[in-house]
Amino acid sequence: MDLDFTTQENDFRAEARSWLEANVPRTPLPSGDTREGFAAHLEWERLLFDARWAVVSWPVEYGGREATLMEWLVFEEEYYRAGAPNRVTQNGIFLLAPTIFEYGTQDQRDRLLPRMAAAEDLWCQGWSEPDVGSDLAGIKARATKVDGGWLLDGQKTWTTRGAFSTHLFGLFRSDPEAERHRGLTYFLVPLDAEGVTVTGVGRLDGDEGFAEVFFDSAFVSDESVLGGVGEGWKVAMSTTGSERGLTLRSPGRFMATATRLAELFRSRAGSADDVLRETGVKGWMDAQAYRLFTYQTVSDMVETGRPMGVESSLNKIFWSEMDVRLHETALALLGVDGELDEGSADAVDSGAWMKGWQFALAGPIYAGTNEIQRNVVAERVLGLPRK
Amino acid sequence: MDLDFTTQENDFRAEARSWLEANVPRTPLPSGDTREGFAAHLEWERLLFDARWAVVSWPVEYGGREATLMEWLVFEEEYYRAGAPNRVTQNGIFLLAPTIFEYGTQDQRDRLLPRMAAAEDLWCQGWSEPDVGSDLAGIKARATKVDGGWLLDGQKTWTTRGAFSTHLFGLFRSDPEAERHRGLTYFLVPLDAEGVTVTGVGRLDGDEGFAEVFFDSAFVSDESVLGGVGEGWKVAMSTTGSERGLTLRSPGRFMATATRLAELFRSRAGSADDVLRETGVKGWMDAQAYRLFTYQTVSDMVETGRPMGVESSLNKIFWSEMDVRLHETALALLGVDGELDEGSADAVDSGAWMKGWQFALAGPIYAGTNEIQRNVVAERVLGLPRK
Amino acid sequence: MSEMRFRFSDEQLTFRDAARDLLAKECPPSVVRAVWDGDTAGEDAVWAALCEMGVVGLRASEKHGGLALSDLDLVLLLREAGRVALPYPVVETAAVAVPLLDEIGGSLAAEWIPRIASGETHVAVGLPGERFVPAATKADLFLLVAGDAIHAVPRGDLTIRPQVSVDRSRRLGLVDWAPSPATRVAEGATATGLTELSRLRAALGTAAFLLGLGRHLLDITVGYACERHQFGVPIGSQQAVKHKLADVAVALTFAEPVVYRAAYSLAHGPGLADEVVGEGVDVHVSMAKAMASDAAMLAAEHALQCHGAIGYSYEYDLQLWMKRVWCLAAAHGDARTHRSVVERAVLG
Amino acid sequence: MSEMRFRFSDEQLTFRDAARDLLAKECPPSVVRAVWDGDTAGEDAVWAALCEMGVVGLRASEKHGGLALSDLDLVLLLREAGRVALPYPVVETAAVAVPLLDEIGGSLAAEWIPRIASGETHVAVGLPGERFVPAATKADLFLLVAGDAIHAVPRGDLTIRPQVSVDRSRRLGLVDWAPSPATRVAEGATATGLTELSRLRAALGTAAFLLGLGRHLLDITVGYACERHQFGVPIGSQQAVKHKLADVAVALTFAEPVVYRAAYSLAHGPGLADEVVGEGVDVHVSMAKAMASDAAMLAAEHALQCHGAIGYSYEYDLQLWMKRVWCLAAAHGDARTHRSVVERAVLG
Repeated sequence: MDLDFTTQENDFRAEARSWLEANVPRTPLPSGDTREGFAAHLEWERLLFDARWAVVSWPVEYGGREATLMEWLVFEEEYYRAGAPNRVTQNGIFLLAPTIFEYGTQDQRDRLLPRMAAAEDLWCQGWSEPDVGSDLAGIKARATKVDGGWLLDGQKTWTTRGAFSTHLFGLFRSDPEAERHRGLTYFLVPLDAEGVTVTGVGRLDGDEGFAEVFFDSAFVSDESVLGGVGEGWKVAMSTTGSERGLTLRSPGRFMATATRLAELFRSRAGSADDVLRETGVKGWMDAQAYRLFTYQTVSDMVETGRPMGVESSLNKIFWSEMDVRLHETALALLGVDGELDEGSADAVDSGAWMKGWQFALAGPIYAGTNEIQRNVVAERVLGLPRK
Repeated sequence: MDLDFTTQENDFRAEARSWLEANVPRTPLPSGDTREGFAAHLEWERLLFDARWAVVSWPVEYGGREATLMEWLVFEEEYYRAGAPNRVTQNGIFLLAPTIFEYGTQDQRDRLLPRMAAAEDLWCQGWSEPDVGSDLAGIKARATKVDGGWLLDGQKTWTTRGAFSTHLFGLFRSDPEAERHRGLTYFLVPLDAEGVTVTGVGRLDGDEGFAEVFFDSAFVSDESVLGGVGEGWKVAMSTTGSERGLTLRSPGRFMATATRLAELFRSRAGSADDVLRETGVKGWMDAQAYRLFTYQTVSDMVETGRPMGVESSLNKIFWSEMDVRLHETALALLGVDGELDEGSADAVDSGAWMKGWQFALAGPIYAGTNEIQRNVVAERVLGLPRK
Repeated sequence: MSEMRFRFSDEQLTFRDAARDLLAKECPPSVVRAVWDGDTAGEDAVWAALCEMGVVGLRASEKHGGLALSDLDLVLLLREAGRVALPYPVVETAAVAVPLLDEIGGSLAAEWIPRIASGETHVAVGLPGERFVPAATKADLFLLVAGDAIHAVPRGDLTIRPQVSVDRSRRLGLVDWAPSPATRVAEGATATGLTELSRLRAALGTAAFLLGLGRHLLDITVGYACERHQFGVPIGSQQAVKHKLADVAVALTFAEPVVYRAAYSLAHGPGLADEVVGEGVDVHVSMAKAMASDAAMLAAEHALQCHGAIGYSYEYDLQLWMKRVWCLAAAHGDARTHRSVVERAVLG
Repeated sequence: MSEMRFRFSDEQLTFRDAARDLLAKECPPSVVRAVWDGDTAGEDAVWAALCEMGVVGLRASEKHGGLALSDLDLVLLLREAGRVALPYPVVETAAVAVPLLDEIGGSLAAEWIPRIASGETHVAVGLPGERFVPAATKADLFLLVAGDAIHAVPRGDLTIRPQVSVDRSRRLGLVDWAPSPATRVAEGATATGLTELSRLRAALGTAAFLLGLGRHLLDITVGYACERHQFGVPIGSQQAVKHKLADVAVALTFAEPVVYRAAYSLAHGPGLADEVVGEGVDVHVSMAKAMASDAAMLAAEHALQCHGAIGYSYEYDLQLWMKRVWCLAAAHGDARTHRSVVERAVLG
């Protein structure tokens, strides 16, 4: 065990920090889940890409730096510490890209990844459907084989930032005879294809963050299939693994939240009783524990070569509930000031805690509710019987 | 609404208080779940009976005072406030007696109730069996009809204070063809009958509080059937209703615990931080809420005449978890002194909190685990689907 | 009746049922949502109906056209207002401002109470510790506390800086004003006593409103869990959903009598003699607000969790109740603050 | 290796596996239960085997016959001792007394360490804040703190008032003794520093032991839930049981790296530079003890709940682990006490 970063890692951190200090916008961008905010975020994404910070762990030819996993964690810590904008490209970069690296053809990689890194193609995910929710095996949207490609029909819902994206990835039922998780195929769909309609839906915090996507005999080419016809379930599981695992929720994000919470405590020392302080320190300790767990896991992956497994469900439960508690504590500390929203004249930190609280509340719900994750932990980590 | 007690209620309280002050043993009796302690408790029970405080709500001819439900609550408050001994007769008086009042023949009532009130007959319950637990419908112990009576075979387990009791009440399968909750009969069994063997089993706190009872062609008369052959399920449900409902866990008990906890806080003011004080006051508030809820429920029963219904499951969840938290808080306040048990030279309050904690831990488990109670609340109070 | 009795009278229950029917009819979610969007026509209609029913003037004495009823008579009605998430600040108006004006009396009461109770005009209240005044833009008269005096300030004598609450129907404002002898309507010990009483009434009324919000959240979540299917079965057949909702039912069920007892204490003084600790009305009210806030917050958290993604959508009505819970759990003292009142009384 | 590395070495993992095998063989529940009944033959045999393996003298320098290894090398072994609920106070002996004697040095260390590390004699430790000394009746030498001095007191120079812990294997004693120049072995700043270090080691070692206790409680409860049937299905197929055990798995999984990092900090100083707040070793140890105590308490609570009545029986082994958790969660600073250390460092 050697918990001191190497010179190389420290140099990497220093370079990232200095670039971020010079380039992160001084005033926070408007929410990336509104139409105006999204445009501002795209500018930021392209700035990141030009400086080769958009996809640090990717090969150089796709715009990356071939950073190690440890370096990626370091970068994320610096990114969130600097208060840099949320990544509106995250569905592509963190969810779809690992799947393309694993299942894509060389042509798909060369064609799709550089445009994704440069924020030219903007990807949203199409998992949920009306009456399907977290039960991916119940998917009803259909793909029908035609000459040279497929016709897509059906509806996807709760598609994050779908209204601002250019492409969608998701599962369609390519074999109408097959049931549940058989007969599904993973498609990569341009949203400007004929027969595709995207409708924005409001989110808890009022932003148009969701979309419904309708497919009415929309034609896509054979090259739109990722990982083989009928292999959709297997391919998708690798993507949802990413979503629930390490990649989407790096500890840097929660460390930054915990640090801001500690600052809030220091700045409002008079209004924090000991009970609230204990809640605050619990949240801070949890963020630390999450960081330590992540470094431990990554060390193990590096040394043994084994990928992140089913224990990512433990991860998801922990970070999502911690994030809720961190924000809840901040709001309790703000007292009657807590209910003020973005744009309110007297809101503390421009209402960021209330905004973040509403965002955090989605954590235990999305990417498989925490109830489902607890079943997964019980059955697949602990070995309890399914039914 | 009139939350002031009437003159009659206040007089009743004063009489109870003055008798208890004069008669409650100055030093706590040894645990009633040990052989020596049980004998000491029997003496107390007979003292109570002679002063007509053993069964205050019963008819005068059975040893009671025909007290109202409100007066019974008042008596219980005074009983626990006085620090009077736990009732080793409670299984009979609080669980079996209501069933005998409802389903017994006049002969059974006249024969059994006075002896029960006087602690001459000591009743234990025979619900659980090996591999049955809370699932009463899975009972396997058998009753076979013979001339003039029945032969009992099988095993009952987790029988509280069974080793010190004289009689057992419980369900036996009288129709071997019937399944689940059909074909069960409720029997009243003298433990000195030939073919009955009782074996003591140790409990968490070391006391011999449990017993296993074995039946090997034990003969009981036809008069031992309570409420009709094959009617056992219906009859038993009325008893378990009592156990889970108002009667066994009167608010006086928890008010007394909460008050002792508040005194512990006052006496150890230096070692209680604000976090612990908040936990303590939550417990105290819960005990108050339980008292208020009970008075509200009883007022409703008195005015409308309707019996306590399925909401008794709400009750059971609330008091059992509150009782655990009250004791947990006391132990936290005691710090490194908390682990000292009864009989330890330097134990605070003779180790009563550690003893009480272990007793409290049984609350969420016995009489239908709280998981089952939550299902009952969800399905029968809220109307959620069974499966 | 020769027994202690913890039960509302038939008159009180009848009044509650009438208010429930009226609110169910006049205040559907569309009315609440309209207020979010700045359209108060529906709200004005509900308010007029409540005024006509006597709810708003319930606490005023008869000489001011009120029903001369008590906090105990009002508590069930406020719970009903919570069930429909009434967007109007009914607690501050009917439970706080009206009795306060009545107790101050004189020409102030004679002039304003009938107009407030009839819905002709609106009143707002600014108590110590509450930085923002709900529905500030709507009010014609402001009852404000400065030091040890209470002031009645007309709309024209102050400026309002509007604030955006996460619950848009709150329409909060920060009030900027200067106390003057002309606006002072009570001072010294009288004012201090009335201010304390107003704080207790605001906390209790909010607790009752929170019970209603929580109960509605439980009801709609049970409904959703029965209808919504996943993996081929209603999600309400899952044990995790059942247990979450059972916990909400437990929390609300045991908070309710605590709120009603506090209302009794305010109206008639502490009953249930022979309590172990001699607590006063303030302790009873603090217990009520603490337990109601916690129960409603639990109801909101579990409602969202059981609804999943649809509960997270702006178009779905769940958020109207949930966000109100977030705001009111903090308003007029949050659970921690009120528990500390009880703590000082009980633990020393 | 050109990367930061949060992973035990192969040597450390091999040592752990060897200790696990030895303990599984030598310390079944019957040995623990025997100690409850006053029969220590089994305990003595396990202890001798651990001494032979080098676990007890692991922290001693080579000149005293030790392995000269660090707290980081010991931490996994203490976790293994927790898994079998080893009845001997291994933390106080191997993690606290041995390095303390080694650091005091001189004839005290030369005389006692080899005898302790070989199991020939026994040592007990009394740190400030710990009223009772575990296995006091077994010890020949007592290391005790009085004021700013550390004393080494032979058995003959003190009296012991035995106490009954809910965990009978604790064999607690209240030690009555009088400090004298003859017993003083360190004083002033040296003693204060060593006392503080001993407290950190005791807290960390107990945290590691608690992780083992908690993991075993989880394991046996999973086993029970798979085997035990109710209503025709294994109780482990119920969602309520699944979620309780998943919560325990989460709590233990995230407490583990916190404990290991604290061990690293004690052995090598705080690593993982660029932390937001510059915390020291004391904060790391306090985080470890707080999180391990909470996780183990949760494991005990849910284990009992999932077992139902059988877990409540004296004859069933669950209680041996559960009661140890109750005691050790409070020993050497409970979760609240340790969180307040972190709180002062982080929140100011």
